[in-house]
Amino acid sequence: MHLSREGFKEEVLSSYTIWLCTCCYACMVECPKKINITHLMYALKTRAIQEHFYPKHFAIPVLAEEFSRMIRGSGRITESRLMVMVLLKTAFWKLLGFGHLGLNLLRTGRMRFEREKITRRDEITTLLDSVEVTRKALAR
Amino acid sequence: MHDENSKPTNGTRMPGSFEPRIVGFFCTWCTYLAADLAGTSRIKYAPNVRVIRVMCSGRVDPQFVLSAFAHGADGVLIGGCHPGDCHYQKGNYNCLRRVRLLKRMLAQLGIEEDRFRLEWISAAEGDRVRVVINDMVEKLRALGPFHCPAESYNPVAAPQQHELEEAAV
Amino acid sequence: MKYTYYPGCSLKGTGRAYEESLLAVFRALDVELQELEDWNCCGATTYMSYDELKSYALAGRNLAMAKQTGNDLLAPCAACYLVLNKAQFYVKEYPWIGDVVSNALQAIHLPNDIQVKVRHPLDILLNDVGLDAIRAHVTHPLKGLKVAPYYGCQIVRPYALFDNQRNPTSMDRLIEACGATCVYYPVKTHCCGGSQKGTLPEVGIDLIRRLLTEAARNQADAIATLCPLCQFNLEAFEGEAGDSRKFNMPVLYFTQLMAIAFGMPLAEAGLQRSFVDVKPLLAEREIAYA
Amino acid sequence: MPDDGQGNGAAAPKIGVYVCYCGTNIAATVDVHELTEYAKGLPDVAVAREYKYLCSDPGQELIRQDICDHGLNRIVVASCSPLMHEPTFRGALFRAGINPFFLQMVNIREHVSWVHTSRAAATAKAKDLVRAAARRVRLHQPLEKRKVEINPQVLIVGGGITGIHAALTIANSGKHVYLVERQPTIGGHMAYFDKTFPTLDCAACILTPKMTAVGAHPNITLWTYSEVAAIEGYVGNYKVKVRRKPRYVYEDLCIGCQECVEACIYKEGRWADEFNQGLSKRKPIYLPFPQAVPQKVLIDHDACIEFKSGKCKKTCVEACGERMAIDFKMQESIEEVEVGAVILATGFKTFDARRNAYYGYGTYPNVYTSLEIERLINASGPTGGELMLRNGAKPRMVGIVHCVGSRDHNTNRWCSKVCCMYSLKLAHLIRERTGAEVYNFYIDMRTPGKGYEEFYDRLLDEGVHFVRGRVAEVTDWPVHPSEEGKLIIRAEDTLAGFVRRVAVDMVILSVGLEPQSDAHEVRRLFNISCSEEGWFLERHPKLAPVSTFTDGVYIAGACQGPKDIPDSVAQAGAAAAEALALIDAKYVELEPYTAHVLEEACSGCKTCVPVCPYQAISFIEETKKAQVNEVLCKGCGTCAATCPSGSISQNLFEDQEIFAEVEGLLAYA
Repeated sequence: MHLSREGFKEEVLSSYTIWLCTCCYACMVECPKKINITHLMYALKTRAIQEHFYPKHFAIPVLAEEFSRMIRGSGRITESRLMVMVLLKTAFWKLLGFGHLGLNLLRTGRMRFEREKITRRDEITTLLDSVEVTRKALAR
Repeated sequence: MHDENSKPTNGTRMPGSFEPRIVGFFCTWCTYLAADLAGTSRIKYAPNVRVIRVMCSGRVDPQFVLSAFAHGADGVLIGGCHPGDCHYQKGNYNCLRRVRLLKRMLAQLGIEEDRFRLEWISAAEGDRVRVVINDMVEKLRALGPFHCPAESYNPVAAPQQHELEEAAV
Repeated sequence: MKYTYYPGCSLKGTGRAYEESLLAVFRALDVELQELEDWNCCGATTYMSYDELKSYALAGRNLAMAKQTGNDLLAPCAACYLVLNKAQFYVKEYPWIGDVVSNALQAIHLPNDIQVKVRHPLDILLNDVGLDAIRAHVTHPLKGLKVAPYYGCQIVRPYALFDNQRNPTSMDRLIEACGATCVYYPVKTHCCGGSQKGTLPEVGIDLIRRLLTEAARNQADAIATLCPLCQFNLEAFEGEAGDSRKFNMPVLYFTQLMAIAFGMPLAEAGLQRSFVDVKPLLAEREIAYA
Repeated sequence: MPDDGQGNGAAAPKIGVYVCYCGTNIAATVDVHELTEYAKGLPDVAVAREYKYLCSDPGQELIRQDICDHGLNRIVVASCSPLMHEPTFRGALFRAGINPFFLQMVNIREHVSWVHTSRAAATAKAKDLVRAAARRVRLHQPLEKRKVEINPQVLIVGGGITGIHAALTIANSGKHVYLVERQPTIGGHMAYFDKTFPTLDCAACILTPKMTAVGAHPNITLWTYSEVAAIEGYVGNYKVKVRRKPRYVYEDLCIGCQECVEACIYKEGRWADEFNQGLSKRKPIYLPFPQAVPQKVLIDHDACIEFKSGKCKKTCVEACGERMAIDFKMQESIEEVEVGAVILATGFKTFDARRNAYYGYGTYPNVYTSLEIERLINASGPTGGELMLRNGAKPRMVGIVHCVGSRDHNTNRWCSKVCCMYSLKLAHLIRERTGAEVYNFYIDMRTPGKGYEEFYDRLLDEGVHFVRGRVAEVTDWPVHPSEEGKLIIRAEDTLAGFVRRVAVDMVILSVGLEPQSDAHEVRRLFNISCSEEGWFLERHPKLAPVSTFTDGVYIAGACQGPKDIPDSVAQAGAAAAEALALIDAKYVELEPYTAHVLEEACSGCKTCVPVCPYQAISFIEETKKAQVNEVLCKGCGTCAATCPSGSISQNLFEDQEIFAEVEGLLAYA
């Protein structure tokens, strides 16, 4: 908090802390000075992804990228596919370790391979593009 | 020597660019003190209210309010102590009773509700002075300038309104 | 009673059991749910760190469509519930975000009104249906079953007003209405790690271990959850978190517990989808089930 | 000829307008020069001047001189709030020989320059206000202040160290004091303490002699177990009703021998002992603590079996024998007294540690509040001064959590001021007596005070641990085998840069100070203001710290805000001096803002009679007119606003004066 107030941009963006945040909002509820810590963490993560302040093969930004790609394409998330994609891109060897879990999911019918899709997918692209347009207009 | 009574034409007071003029009647024990506290705390708010100090909100005669509107105020704000906190035990209740009737009368005259307001602001609530005044100014800006229904109204000579007598009972 | 139902992606995937049991329980209670037509991802947690504004726009589309139905919106997934609420809050609080969202909605020809009431099933069950009506449906009370009520993060904080943010009790009351007992569970609002088990496994597993250990230490038979991700994390990694000891503790959605108590066939409430079978436990506690 | 000032005010008005810069306080935002030039052009204004500091002697002299030289008979001063300097400028008018009420002040500082940013808008507003004042002041009438005699007795509410000190100060000057205390004994919070920081002198050794002195002082009437029920009147002449709760023991007959306590049918104590914070048990009949003043026992109505069944053997009465001090039929009584001044010293309460559930107070038995520890290490406490856990074991590791309930937007935002120092004191005492390792978890170490920082240095040398970081939680969940069976304090050590888990045997929560829970009722009773949280509001934070907006009512000690013992005693002295200064003046001048009936206009409708809260208006049957008793009238003006025929007028707030102000404000320039 102090680092970002004092303008230590690199130190903040490359810190591990922002990736440790799971956005559980506990900090916001407990903060004795009512600082919106979670919201700040979101903003820092966004900045770090945009400006590539993270180690190679680091899973979280990849997850975020894949997540957004999937939404742009289908409008919804298919968790099993997402998980596999992320692992493939970061540490495919770990995929082996998840074999047991995968089997369990499969056994209980919770693993899905066909993509969840919405019907009016064009609306999502339009929607997201519009945000980009307004953002640029606001920036000017 | 200025001609202090010359009124500008209404044309210069356009909505939007228009700055409402509000007359405030603040009781000396609570709301006036709160405004002083806002000052010592350097809380900034809209410069549209001119305050008249009274000892108690119970001192505010409905005629004062009518007179303010008659002389071109765009809004009137009465500030008193919270219920139960009156320095004079119950002056604010007397004020409240009068205000309720006065509001009905103003409505009959076609004066918008937002132009006349009674607020309880204690001596400790400096920031509330800002909130109330800014809010009122904003609402009056939206309403535009006030046009007095009867230009010739003379508050002193005017006969007492029946309702006001009721209010006193 | 009629609500617009927003399942969210998880309830169609790993959290299928939540959807199945939720629909079954609401049907039994005569609460009509109409699934929001062509809903999209809510824009939750992960997406929010990618692009906050777009996340509000995604939430906006769902909310605008829900507003048109005229009913309150039911969002059972904790993350969806939070993001939908958060989007409304930010649009109201920051006019410029409101502009971004309204432009985006205009581009897809949706009205700009997104202020529909977003409700959680707990809120509806407690405040609209009422505990008395629920008790009336209990045919197979879960007597003797000790449950750790786990709320997790995003449901009660920071926007929900229907329960206490530090010590929520709405699920406790619900579970007790079904005849079970709630054990003292001080970590009930601690975090399960979210997606960290996938991204930073060593951090995630610590959080999961704490939750499981505390439940075991307080002699719980099972954990009740209300979020698909929490349920998945707790259940899927019981082995890994256990180290030497084995937890073998069923992690159930509160709606599944209700379904058992309502005397529904286990399969109807998606109980066959659990990794840890609940039947031996029910047998041990001598609880009858349909 | 100018009006002589003391006349009827009928002479043609000749107004002087004075605009103050107040250094840059006003001049930075209001164009003072433009305002003054503007004022020169207003009707009847003969002189308008600007000056750096009008309230200074030369500033006042300027006004006085102008009145004499130019024959001014009305004055407008545009400066700060009239509540600040109205008396000052009235003095200047008086010295110039004109009636002091020919003054109208315009508040262009608190209401203009300090709250607005636009110079143009602020100057325009100031012009409107000055114009209105100039119109109004023309109508001012000469008025006289009323003189009222002052009753030389003083009421003090609250018998903690503050009330005790104030009472002794006033009593020693020969004036009579009524000291009212809610608890059965005086002493307040200080009586709980073992040692006082930073000198570590024994609290009882310095407090009990003062308590005894109060009990024995011929000029002090001490009413413990009593509360003020009602108060009416005004400065110099208050009528007070004090409710005395029944002790079921006659104070004048009881000699404090405690044989009755010994004889009680309960052989062991069974009820939480309030004085020991519930850490020990007492009987239904008890003496609050050995040095209690008065040394008189009392019976707890809710505990005593006689009140429940009426079938007790009453062994206590037997033990009392022919002294016959015990009376189960004793009733609540009301005492009425008249006093001239009141000092409120009602103190504080401590934060309820249960509200911060994450610190485990009430859940884990070995989490204590600081006040409980005060009793545990006190030689007169439940363990005879032995610091021990609930199971009797000695703690080897102790954690002290600072700022519990303080500096937190979720609970209380303020710093409680005394917790850092008392935590240090407790750390020292625990280390000295048990040799335990003591960890202090603090956010910031706040030790401003004489010898306070030095005390902190001393503790650093003694090897007490200090961890800078707000404690996140206290739990009993072990992660490591070494933590089994202990309480774990988790906090980020912000100096070390990582999260620490410290396993301890005992946790002490340094709870903050809060206003009494009935502060708002007390405030209403005495007609004073308090902050939103409940701290009583002083008349001015710097220059009138013990006065209130109600004349004759003073505040002292922690009821005004968190305070340590030296500050409380200093305020007690200040309040006592203020009260003495008031009553020694023998009489007081009252503002002349009273109402009066214009008989020729009064229609005798009696509308005004019920609205007066002071029964100051009566209806005279012979004349069929209303009449205001100006002695009872406090000058609120409600009757004037109520009168349907406009025949009641209030001095200095007359209808015509206010109408003139309204018109003046709205007249376009």
